[in-house]
Amino acid sequence: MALVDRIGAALGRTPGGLILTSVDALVDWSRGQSLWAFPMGTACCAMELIAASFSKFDFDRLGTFPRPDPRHTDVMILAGTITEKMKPAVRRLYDQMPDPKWVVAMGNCTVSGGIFYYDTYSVVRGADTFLPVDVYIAGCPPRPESLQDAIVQLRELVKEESIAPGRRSERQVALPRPPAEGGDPE
Amino acid sequence: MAHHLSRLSTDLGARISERFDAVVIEIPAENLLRAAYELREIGFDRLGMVTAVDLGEDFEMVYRVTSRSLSSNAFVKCRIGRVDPTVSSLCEVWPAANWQEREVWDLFGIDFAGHPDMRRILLPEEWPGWPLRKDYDDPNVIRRPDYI
Amino acid sequence: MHGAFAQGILFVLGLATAATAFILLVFGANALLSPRAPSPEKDSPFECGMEQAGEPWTAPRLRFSTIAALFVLFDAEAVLLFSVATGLRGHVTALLEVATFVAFLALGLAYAWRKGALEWRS
Amino acid sequence: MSLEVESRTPVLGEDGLPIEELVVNVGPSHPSTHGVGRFIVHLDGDVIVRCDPVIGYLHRGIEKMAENRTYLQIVPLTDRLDYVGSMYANWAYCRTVERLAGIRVPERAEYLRVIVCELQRIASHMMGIGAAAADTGAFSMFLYTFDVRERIIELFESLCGSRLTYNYVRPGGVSFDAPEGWFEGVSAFTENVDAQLAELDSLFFGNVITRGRLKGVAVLSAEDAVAWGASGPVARGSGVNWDLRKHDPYSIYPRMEFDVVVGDNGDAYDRDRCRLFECYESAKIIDQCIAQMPGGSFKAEGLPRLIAPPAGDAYDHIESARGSLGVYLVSDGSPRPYRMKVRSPAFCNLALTSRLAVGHTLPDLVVVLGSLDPVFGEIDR
Repeated sequence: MALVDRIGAALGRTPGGLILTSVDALVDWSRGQSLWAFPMGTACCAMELIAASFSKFDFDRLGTFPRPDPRHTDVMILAGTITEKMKPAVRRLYDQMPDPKWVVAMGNCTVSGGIFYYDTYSVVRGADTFLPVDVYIAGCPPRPESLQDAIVQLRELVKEESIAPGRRSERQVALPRPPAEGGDPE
Repeated sequence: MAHHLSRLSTDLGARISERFDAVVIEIPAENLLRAAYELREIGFDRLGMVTAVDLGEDFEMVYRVTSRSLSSNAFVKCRIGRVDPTVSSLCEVWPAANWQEREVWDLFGIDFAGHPDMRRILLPEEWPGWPLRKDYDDPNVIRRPDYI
Repeated sequence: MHGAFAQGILFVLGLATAATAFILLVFGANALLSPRAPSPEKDSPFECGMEQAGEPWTAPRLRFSTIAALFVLFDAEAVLLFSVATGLRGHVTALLEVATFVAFLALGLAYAWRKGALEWRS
Repeated sequence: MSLEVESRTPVLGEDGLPIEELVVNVGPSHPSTHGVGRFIVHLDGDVIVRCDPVIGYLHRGIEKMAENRTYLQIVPLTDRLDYVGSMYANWAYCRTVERLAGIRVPERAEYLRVIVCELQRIASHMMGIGAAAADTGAFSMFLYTFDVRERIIELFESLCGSRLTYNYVRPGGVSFDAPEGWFEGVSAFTENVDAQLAELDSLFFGNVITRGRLKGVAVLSAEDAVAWGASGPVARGSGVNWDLRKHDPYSIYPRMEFDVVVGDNGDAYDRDRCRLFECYESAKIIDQCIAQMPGGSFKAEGLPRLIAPPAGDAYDHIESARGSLGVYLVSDGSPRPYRMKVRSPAFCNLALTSRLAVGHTLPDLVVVLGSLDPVFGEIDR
């Protein structure tokens, strides 16, 4: 039990949870404003992810800074087709990211296998078969604006995190999570 | 161009046919290596493509070679049986064949005798079966419904 | 003299405490408010998504240590030259002393150069 | 899933002491591999003793998928092959289908195809040079080159509606005619592209650090380039004067005057610089195309909805930004190809890394990869 969990639990017991919600609001606001992205770029969506982070669409104004190192990042942006050979690497990189972490599935290939759904023997049909995905972006490849809109939507999810353990909003419960065997250490 | 190749057909048993864009040379598989050396002498110094086609009862190896000096292209085709298919590797003639032969081994299962580093190149090492063969069945491949 | 001296000390102490306080505040908040979910996969070394291909515990090459020793040597020389430059400004004899000091070290550098200690690759 | 490292036979160094090799994995998720390539590097100190590339992390089996799709349905698949320059794979595939089915393409379509592909060459080279520059630390150069690339993507977007996967070149012609005002946009672009390219040239290639980092690294001799099947700027960088547009002319390139950019000493500096100078030539070609643009239809008439070419095989290739991109099709008379093989230039160029990287330090491996400009959609297919 980390120190923060005990503090969260203690704050939770205060009458009306006023202090906990205000601390949560501050913590979630600061996390939401600086979601550093781990660009898991494999295919064409990586080109759009690069275009989104450069001067014309400028991801940095949303506080999203692409860092190619899982240790420094909060959001893993899966950009591009995931093949069977790449799946263990993506899973390991997700595990190596520090908590709290989120996953954005960018492009049809990561959402459901997309154009490579039929007749392929080596494509993973959807990243949520082995990763807990939070935001799905449709498009092949999606426009940089829709990618940036995904980060703005992700802030709503970030706002629902709480430092007190065990508080999960119904929206987070409703999200599809991978089956237990490849399960997220919830 | 044709007289260059005439020697090929006489002693190597090659059937040469001319198409409007390239010369097609059909070679029995055992003479492939000597034919390759012969072609390089003639001037075909670039190996463009190495691939295989699964014709059902046997495989057809297709090589495409280009000659910059003669500015002409040639297809070299040879048939190999379906059971334990092996063909001699052309790595020592054209090093460009190295990776492309590894890819044909990876997707078709055709072994190349004399290849310096015969490993799978695209699929994971322990991948069952050879995907590009016509009789490759994989449980998690979902066939596309035939609208047309 | 007394006032200026005390003011200087106060300034330095104030700066030191402010710096450490800021660092403690930032790292303390982080330690307090960040969730902990340690797992064996999380602690595994990052090698671009793959398992480690070979153990990192190998003997480093000799040339790294020679270059490091030479660097420390000439760095120390530079430090000494700073004090000489500020203290003995304007005296001719100082110039001679510094010149002999630098000459000895230059001799050392020439020897290392001739012996090939600076060659990075054989 | 780790590649088993062979037993440790001690390699004796030059001073007789056994060298313990440090094996480093420059893996699939690494900014400098320009995609999902993995390079297992054996290091002696920081000098690379052995480097063997492992690819296949983006192998989607497009050639297997093509066997269950009609000829028109394969065109969107070819967009995802070389996703930095998807017009090329479209065009190479369509040329092969036209050769197989004997379709005649109207003049206007050929001109539109050449304009679009030369624009795509500039955009693809901008990505190649920018990524190579970012790897050697010149990140601002990547921003400058992306500025040029974004202008071209805007032109493509107004032409065929998509930013990256255009699906524009179809068997028998192109899918849309150029909207009015588009040609003015293109010629406005080519007017000031020369000034921008000169600025990029002085910003990156004139920089003394770049010269220090790139010159003399990974020298590729002309014989090796031809023997290993390298093509495009990688081969031309070492003096191989072979450009399909000039030496195996197709489409309307014989009517264009442009010269082939050939480097002389085949190091990473020359390869990257050849890419930049090719953009000047492409701009010239585009201007000539717009000047000679004929009227007429942009698509062959009387094309059956379902192309079913006679049984047989055909191979055709074009000069893409990475080299000679070829497509080999075998048809058995049905509306679906029997076999499709894509001859990928980046695949053959990448095979050179194991030879070029040996002897250099680990930071130079990044320069070698940048100069070979791999795109893994086309390498892994």
